[in-house]
Amino acid sequence: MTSCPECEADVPVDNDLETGEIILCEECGAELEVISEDPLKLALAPDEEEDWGE
Amino acid sequence: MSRLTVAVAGGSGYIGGELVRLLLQHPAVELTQVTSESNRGKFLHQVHPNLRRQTRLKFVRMDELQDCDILFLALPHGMTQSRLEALQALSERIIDLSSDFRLRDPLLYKTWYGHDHVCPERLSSFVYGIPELHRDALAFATHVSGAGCLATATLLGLYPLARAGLLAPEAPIVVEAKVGSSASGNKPSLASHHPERHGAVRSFKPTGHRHTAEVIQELSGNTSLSVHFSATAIEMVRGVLTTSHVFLDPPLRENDIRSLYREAYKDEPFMRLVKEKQGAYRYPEPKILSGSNFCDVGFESDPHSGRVVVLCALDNLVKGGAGNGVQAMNCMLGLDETTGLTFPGLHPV
Amino acid sequence: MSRLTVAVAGGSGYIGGELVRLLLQHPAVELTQVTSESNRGKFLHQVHPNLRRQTRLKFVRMDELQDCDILFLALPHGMTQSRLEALQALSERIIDLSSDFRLRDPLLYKTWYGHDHVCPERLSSFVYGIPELHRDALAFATHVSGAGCLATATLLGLYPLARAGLLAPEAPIVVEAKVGSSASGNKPSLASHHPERHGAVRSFKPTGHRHTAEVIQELSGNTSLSVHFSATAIEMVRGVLTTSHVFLDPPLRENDIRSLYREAYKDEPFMRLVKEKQGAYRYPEPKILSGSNFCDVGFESDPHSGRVVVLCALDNLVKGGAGNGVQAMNCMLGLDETTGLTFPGLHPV
Repeated sequence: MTSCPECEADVPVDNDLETGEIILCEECGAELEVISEDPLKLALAPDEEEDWGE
Repeated sequence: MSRLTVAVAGGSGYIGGELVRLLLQHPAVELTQVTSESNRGKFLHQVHPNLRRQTRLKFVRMDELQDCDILFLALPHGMTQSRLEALQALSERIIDLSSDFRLRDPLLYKTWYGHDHVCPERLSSFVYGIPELHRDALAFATHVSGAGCLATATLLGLYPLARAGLLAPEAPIVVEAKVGSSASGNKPSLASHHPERHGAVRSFKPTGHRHTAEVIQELSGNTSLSVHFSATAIEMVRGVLTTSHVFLDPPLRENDIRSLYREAYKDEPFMRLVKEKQGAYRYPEPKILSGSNFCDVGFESDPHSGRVVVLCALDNLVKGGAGNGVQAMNCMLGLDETTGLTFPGLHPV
Repeated sequence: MSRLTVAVAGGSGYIGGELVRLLLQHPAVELTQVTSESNRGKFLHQVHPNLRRQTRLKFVRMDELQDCDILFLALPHGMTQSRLEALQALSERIIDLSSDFRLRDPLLYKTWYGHDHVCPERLSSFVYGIPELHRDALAFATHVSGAGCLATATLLGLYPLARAGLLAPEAPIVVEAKVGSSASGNKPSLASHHPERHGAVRSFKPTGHRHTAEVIQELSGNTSLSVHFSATAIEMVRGVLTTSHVFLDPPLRENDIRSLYREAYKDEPFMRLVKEKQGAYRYPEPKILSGSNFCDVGFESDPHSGRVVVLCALDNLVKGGAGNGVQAMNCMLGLDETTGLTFPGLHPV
């Protein structure tokens, strides 16, 4: 278990994650990139700022 | 547990119809009677077409009501308080979805409803029936009052901040509710006539909306908060979205606010925290809640001004009405609160 | 009966999302996998927001699919026929909701879909999966094709007349379908862009709608009927209403027609005859069917001309799609056909 860098929710992770892999935070939907395996560290994947809104 | 008998007084309105829909498929109860003075003798589905093939029950008159284990009241405002004695004789448990017994203080009632309450001494014997706020009291309650749909959304949006003592009396709380047409009931008028109502963005209550009283009562505890409420009717049949503007002093970090909400609602079966970075439904959205008992809460915070914009969506006929009533009944009967309330809502809709 | 495993290939579309919603709450099955190439790794609720709190499943790729007892396919048209061998290796039972295996005649397929079928020899091994028309065959079927939503409404509206041999080949049958936007899937375009689509009354297929082929196939039996189909997109997300004009010669008395419909559908759990003298829902109305598996049929007849106007309403994503697929699965598994399909629809909505 680690926490989401965006919203700090708990992020359950399976242990075969590889550096560079992208996973999604279940609570805030942020795309998280595995930047180190041991200790496991996640960082916000650069997301293209698409226009959202009416 | 053999099935308990349940009746609905006032079953021809929209809330009454939803109570019937939910109770007919509720495993722990048997719906025995549904009243409607004007529709007596008609099949329920002749007023509620979605009930075709669901039941062969017909509407009966109030004076034909027999004893039952649970009596739901979805009567026009004012009727319950004027016949409480007679109604109480029929059932040990009463769940009243009108506004008659929502407020505890008779003075507050007179201020907001413009007339004295018929039996003010009975006001305190009803539990304000939102389980997320009064679960313990509901477990032992026999008389429960439902809450106003706009009040429910406002309260469930603001509760985590109130619970953390962050709502200061001197800071104004501005609440703007966007609401669908079904919240005004099934009586037709020129204002609800399709050519006039369709596509409306109608400021029908810029001030003085009665649900404000409940919000003040439930949020204030001892200090009286200043809640400023406005309601706008929009192109929607079911649904409420409240946008509440709260000014925190000092401002709070976004993730600290998020953990307050996560903490307050993590064990609640019907509360969902919705604040997402992707997709077309990033904040609470009423339309995907139609028919479900979920209440979605989200927020955004402005670090400079300390303003927190709290968003709360629900279906005014379900979590804002009949569904909450059934949820309260489940609490009263010691059942799993989600019993009979598992419909998740539709997408797209 | 221990729970059977079920998977959905193509779970990110609207039909796929409804399959997941229905299968998650279906008591006899366990949903193990849902595929989406473009959404792999995402939680299902990040594509279908109504599934928040319903499941923690994530989308997988097709090539990660494992064996299962029932495999639903909600893939884009053309994909099933090009990978049938691989898909068949995964599951004994296949329910395909695309249009790939709806037609039995390879020539008819080429005429209406403009290209040869990849495996025409397999067309006859799929049962056309409308239980009201092919219940017996479904009981033994392992390969089932769902039906087009407009075809389903047209067929279920006309079936009682066809069954009574009243549809003469030389008399034209004119069918006009009014349909919601969800029937065209979740891919955005200028035509579906809100400012362009809202309030549209769009004649998107005055002629040549592909569902015509299925109607001819299923209604004609041996003589080829002349079915003339048009579709108009209107302000609706879910829902289909077909208005079919049939010219009976000689004309039939209204109550004789009514008894044909009553006779044909009296034992059907999902068919409701709707032709009433009162209320605001006298004929079939799609909106109160949203989310339910019901199909409402009604008619009116013109004694002078012998014209019968047959009306049929359903939810294109449920009885016209995912719900019918689950109903067909219930037939295949020998279950009560209403299992997991008891949601009655909402009113008002």
